[in-house]
Amino acid sequence: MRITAGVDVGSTQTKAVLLRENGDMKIIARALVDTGANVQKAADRAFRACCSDAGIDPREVGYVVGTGYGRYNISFGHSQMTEISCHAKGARFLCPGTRTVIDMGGQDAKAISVGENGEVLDFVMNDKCAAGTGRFLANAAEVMGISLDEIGPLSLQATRPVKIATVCTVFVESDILSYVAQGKKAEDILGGVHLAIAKRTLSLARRVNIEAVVTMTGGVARNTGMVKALETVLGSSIQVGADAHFMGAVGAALFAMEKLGQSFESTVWEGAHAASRRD
Amino acid sequence: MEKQRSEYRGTIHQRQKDMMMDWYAALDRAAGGQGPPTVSMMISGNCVELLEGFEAAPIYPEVNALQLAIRHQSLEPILAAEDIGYASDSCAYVKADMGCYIKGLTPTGGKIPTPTLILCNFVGCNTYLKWFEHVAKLTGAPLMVVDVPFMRNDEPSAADIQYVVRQLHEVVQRLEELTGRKFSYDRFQQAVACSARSEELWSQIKHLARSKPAPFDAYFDAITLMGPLYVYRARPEGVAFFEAALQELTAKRDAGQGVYDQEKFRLVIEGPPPYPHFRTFRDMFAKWKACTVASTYSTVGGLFEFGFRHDPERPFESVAMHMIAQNVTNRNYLQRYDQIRKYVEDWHADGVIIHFVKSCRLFSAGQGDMRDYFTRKLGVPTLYIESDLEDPRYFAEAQTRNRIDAYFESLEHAKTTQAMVGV
Amino acid sequence: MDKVLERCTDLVQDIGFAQVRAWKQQHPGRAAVAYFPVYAPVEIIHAAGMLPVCVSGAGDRLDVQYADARFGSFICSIIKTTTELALTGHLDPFDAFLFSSICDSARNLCWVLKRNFPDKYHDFIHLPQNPSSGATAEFLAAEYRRVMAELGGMSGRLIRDDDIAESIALYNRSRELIRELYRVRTHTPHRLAAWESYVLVRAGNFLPVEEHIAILEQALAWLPQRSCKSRDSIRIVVEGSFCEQPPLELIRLIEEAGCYIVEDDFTLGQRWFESDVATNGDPVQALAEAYVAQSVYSSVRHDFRKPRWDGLADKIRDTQADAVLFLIAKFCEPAYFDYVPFKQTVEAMCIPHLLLEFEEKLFTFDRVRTEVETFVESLVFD
Amino acid sequence: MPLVAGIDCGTGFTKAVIIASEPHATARIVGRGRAKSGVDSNLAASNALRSALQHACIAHEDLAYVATTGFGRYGVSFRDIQITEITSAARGAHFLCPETKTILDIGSQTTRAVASDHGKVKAFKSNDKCAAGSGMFITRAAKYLEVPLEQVGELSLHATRPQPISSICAVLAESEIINHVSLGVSVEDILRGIHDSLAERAGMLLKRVGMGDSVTFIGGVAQQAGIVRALQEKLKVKVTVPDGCEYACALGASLLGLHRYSAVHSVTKVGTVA
Repeated sequence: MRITAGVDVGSTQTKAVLLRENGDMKIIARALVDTGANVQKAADRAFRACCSDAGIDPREVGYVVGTGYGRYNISFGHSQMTEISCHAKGARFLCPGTRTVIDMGGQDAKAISVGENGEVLDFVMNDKCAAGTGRFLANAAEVMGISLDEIGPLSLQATRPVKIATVCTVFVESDILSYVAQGKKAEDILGGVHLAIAKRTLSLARRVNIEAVVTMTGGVARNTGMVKALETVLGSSIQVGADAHFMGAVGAALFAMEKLGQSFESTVWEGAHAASRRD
Repeated sequence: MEKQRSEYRGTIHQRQKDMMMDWYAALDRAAGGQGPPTVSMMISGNCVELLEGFEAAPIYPEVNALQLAIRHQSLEPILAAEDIGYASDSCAYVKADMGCYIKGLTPTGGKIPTPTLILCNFVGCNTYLKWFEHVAKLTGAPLMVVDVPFMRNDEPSAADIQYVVRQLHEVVQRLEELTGRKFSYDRFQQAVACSARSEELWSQIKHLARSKPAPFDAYFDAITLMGPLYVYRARPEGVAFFEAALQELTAKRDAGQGVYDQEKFRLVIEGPPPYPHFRTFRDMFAKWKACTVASTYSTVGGLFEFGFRHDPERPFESVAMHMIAQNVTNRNYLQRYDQIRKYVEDWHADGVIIHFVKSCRLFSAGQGDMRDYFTRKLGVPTLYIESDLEDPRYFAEAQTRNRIDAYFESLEHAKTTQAMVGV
Repeated sequence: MDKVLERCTDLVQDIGFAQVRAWKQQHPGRAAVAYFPVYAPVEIIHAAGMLPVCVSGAGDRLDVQYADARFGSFICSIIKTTTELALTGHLDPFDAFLFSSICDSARNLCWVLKRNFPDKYHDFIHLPQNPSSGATAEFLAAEYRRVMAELGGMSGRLIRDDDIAESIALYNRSRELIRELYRVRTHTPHRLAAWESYVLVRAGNFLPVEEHIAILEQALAWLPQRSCKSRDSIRIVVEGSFCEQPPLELIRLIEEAGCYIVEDDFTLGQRWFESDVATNGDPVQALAEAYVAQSVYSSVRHDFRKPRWDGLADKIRDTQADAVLFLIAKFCEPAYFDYVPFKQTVEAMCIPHLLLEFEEKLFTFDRVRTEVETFVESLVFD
Repeated sequence: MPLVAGIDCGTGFTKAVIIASEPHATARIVGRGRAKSGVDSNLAASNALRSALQHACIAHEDLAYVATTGFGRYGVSFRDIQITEITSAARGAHFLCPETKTILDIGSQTTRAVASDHGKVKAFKSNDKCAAGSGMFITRAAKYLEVPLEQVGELSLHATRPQPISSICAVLAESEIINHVSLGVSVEDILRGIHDSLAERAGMLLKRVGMGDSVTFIGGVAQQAGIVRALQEKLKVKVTVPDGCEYACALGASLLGLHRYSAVHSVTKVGTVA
């Protein structure tokens, strides 16, 4: 039996998972903490939370891979991978058949084209400005005085979504306020906001080949309104895995498992079988 | 450490430094009234051969600008230019240069003279026109433009060549008035002959990078060899320099020495480098032992690896030919795709890096389509990253490193899985 | 007349180019040629029996969904929306595309479209940037004849010099009428709102010149008897919108905020010549000579014999403007660079000025309105 | 003795100022009040005005004229005139410190530089490109660094080695901050770095409009000591933060309102305001 960990230190939240390989592969623990000002601490907290949750001693964890912007600050990590590789790996494992990954994080939006074996064939990320990332939504929610969890469902009730020109995370405020001043309905404004990001994200994603199955990962995947908006603009369905939010960490844990010396093929072929089962 | 390993430090490196310093010294003397007449020109499609006919020295505002950037001194003049109304989104080369005039700065500390003639060789880059017009307005120096027809077709028409040749004769006449010197056709012809020789050697150097491992980095190292190409190619010193360079690098190649002890990836890089973060950027590739085997940026000053040479038998026509058809900036976008494709094939590259610089729309406008062409049409793994060639504020280190690491992770992963699956 | 204005507004706003499709049905086998701003030798296209149409982006009527993947950040909106129009089939009615040397982005667009639509005809006209040389007119004439040969090859009938001479006469007429329309605005701005003259003129980008001439004549006949009282507004010159066009709403807003736009450079290509193109002698040579000698000043044409800022200074004096509004499209490098010497010029003349950057897509105008109102207040309050 | 109200309908708060003018004397402030802005500018405006009226112990009917300014200026039904916040700011700042030549106003999204002459706007420039130069930038950073906003200014004063922030995007600047944090840079140094970069951006705007040797600094961010020092050191100018500066726009509006009022009903010429 082998146990590995993946720790994804993102700009706002740090995610960690424990993976156990015992004939099969199983996620035995998850943890989510705010990253805050002390990256090392956040990573450590998340990791220990996992261990106590699974009731194991941290020393039983054979290998730890760090990912995300803070990946080089994980004192106890054995090696690092970028979150792009990890999201691809994780998505292919949790949502077999995945060919395209759309990840919307705090300040990065990425689209990844994934190969048979979970390898990255091609990827794109948002340019130098954070326009249209997850933060855009958080900010919109703040301005509207509506909690982040509510805006998605609310946006679904939009009948005549407003037009949002700017995708600047900060300037969108003045757009929203103008519409509020014009007396537009909250759901229509939010509908417009979600559409704006969906369009922005997909125009980014179109730079790689968008092939079914499309899997959405990252924190924003929990926002039903966003998923719907993406599906509307894309014109086809998008699947959201149970652990979408932890996808990066899961991928990292999978890499850790490979590093731990478990033969490469098995995961490779597992992925392949999974895919063939699907099709 | 990878730093040392990544960087090529042969004798020619020091030698080109010295040559460039001599050049700046000559300009400094000229500023003091002791030196040669000077003509400022743009690097790409420059007609430095013509200047030799007057024993005049070239001034290259771009070289000044990039020298500032690589010395981390570009922000101050850029801000000075923005203070008088230059937009934050316009070419930072221009802003750095204008800022230097405003603040009286130079990259080396030595003086840069007011040019005898500002000669705008308009080769595709529309910014050149504005740039030189503004410099002329500021310095009061006489301004003249050589309007070079853009490459609408694969080959320039007779009318195109004739149009440029006639303008070159007008330049000669103007320079005779301004310098009070008689144009020496013989010196001009000898200069053209020297250029032809330098170009032949430069081309052979570039072809050395086709061998595995490549003996030098055709992006990061090539840049250190480019200065002499612009300033000295039409002089015997230039020829001697490129002979030495070819000799040294050939020896490395024959000894099987590469840029890294073990070359892992071979790349083609499109677009100018982020000079303000040159070192940091290079190390991001060195970390992965990724060597550039060819680059479009190193053909701004002339496209020689595919056979073009100046021709002493037809000096004016060949100068015109070089200005119209044989520098990357005056060639159309699809010709650039083709150039990169040739590099990938004949220089055996694993992938293409497209470096978008916000300053230069000539290079950057359409690079998304270029990416589409290489990834989808040709199936070449391509990475697209954005920063700037002069403005330090547009380089996001964390993001850039993240993308570059991910790119090489995917190349590596692809290689291993191919090995596993036995493809 | 309201009907005419309405029709013109629709033409300007129609990204489906219904008018062009209709024209092609009425003229089977004849080609529609799209040209990108600023200037194109429409006489040649017209003489070839084709319909010249200026395609300058999609304004705020099309979401950019695919073009972002072709052109990255820091590229102006008109490039992206024009690409989007092409990638979404809106430009299907066109058989040919003409570009010219106005800026680096527009030039690269020519070849990006060529790669994505290989079966259409794309050409690039090198409009010379050195009017001072003796060789220039001759070169441009040769360039025009090259394009004539290409278009002739398309239509299967070569273009005769007489045809060109006739077309020149027609376009001389339309340019004269447009000059007249602007005279009305400069002298009696309350008679004709800027947005009205804008749609009246820009409609000519989509209509056969003969039809456009009729519309302009109708408008000019109607204006004198139009009754409207003049407002207390400041007279401004708008500079910088020669290529990408500001939203119609924005043009309205500027005048509502208390300005009379007495001169502007909207769709500058339609008023490119200060005087008529010669109709005697070799017409192709005449067109070329006119470009060298009779062009209006423009940020995309460099004539070191007379600086553009002198041109702006004259414009301010001739129109007795109180102020200048630099209305510049975001990421428009030619306008960005010219702003500096222009600014120095107007400041030397003690003419107040305001810089506003716009994008084709603007749906909320509060920020812009505040700036324009403040500018007006700063001139009227004391 | 006409009483004039100026109401500044900002995005965050709505502020009201009531002034009284006596012949041959400076207009004086008789009441101030503020209320949270909301969807309904009318409501917020009347709330703010009410508290100002109470403060001044007068009734709404006593008001001769009402001038509105700010984002919601058109939303107030009982206004006599609306004026933009830039024009108002210039007039208000001039009243608060008469020698004012340059005004810097840093709000949550907009940063504005105004060159003024005796309270009249000569030139102005806003951060129309990106919001990196706005107060929002600080709010985000403070949130990330888990520092209460009101302590930000004080903390940055204790910086020893300020860390520059170069990113053009308010959000991406955070990843730079993450870098600094993970390199173990102290919170003080990071905050000071943020203030420095903000000061630099403000400086660019100020230079566009032509900066004098002193700057009058208004707006919410002006409360932070750190940025004031950063401005002084970066721009080598004297920076004055007039007290009650958050009312500067409302005050300016009331003064301009009074000006219009006197122009319309040509009452006995009022003092320095005219």
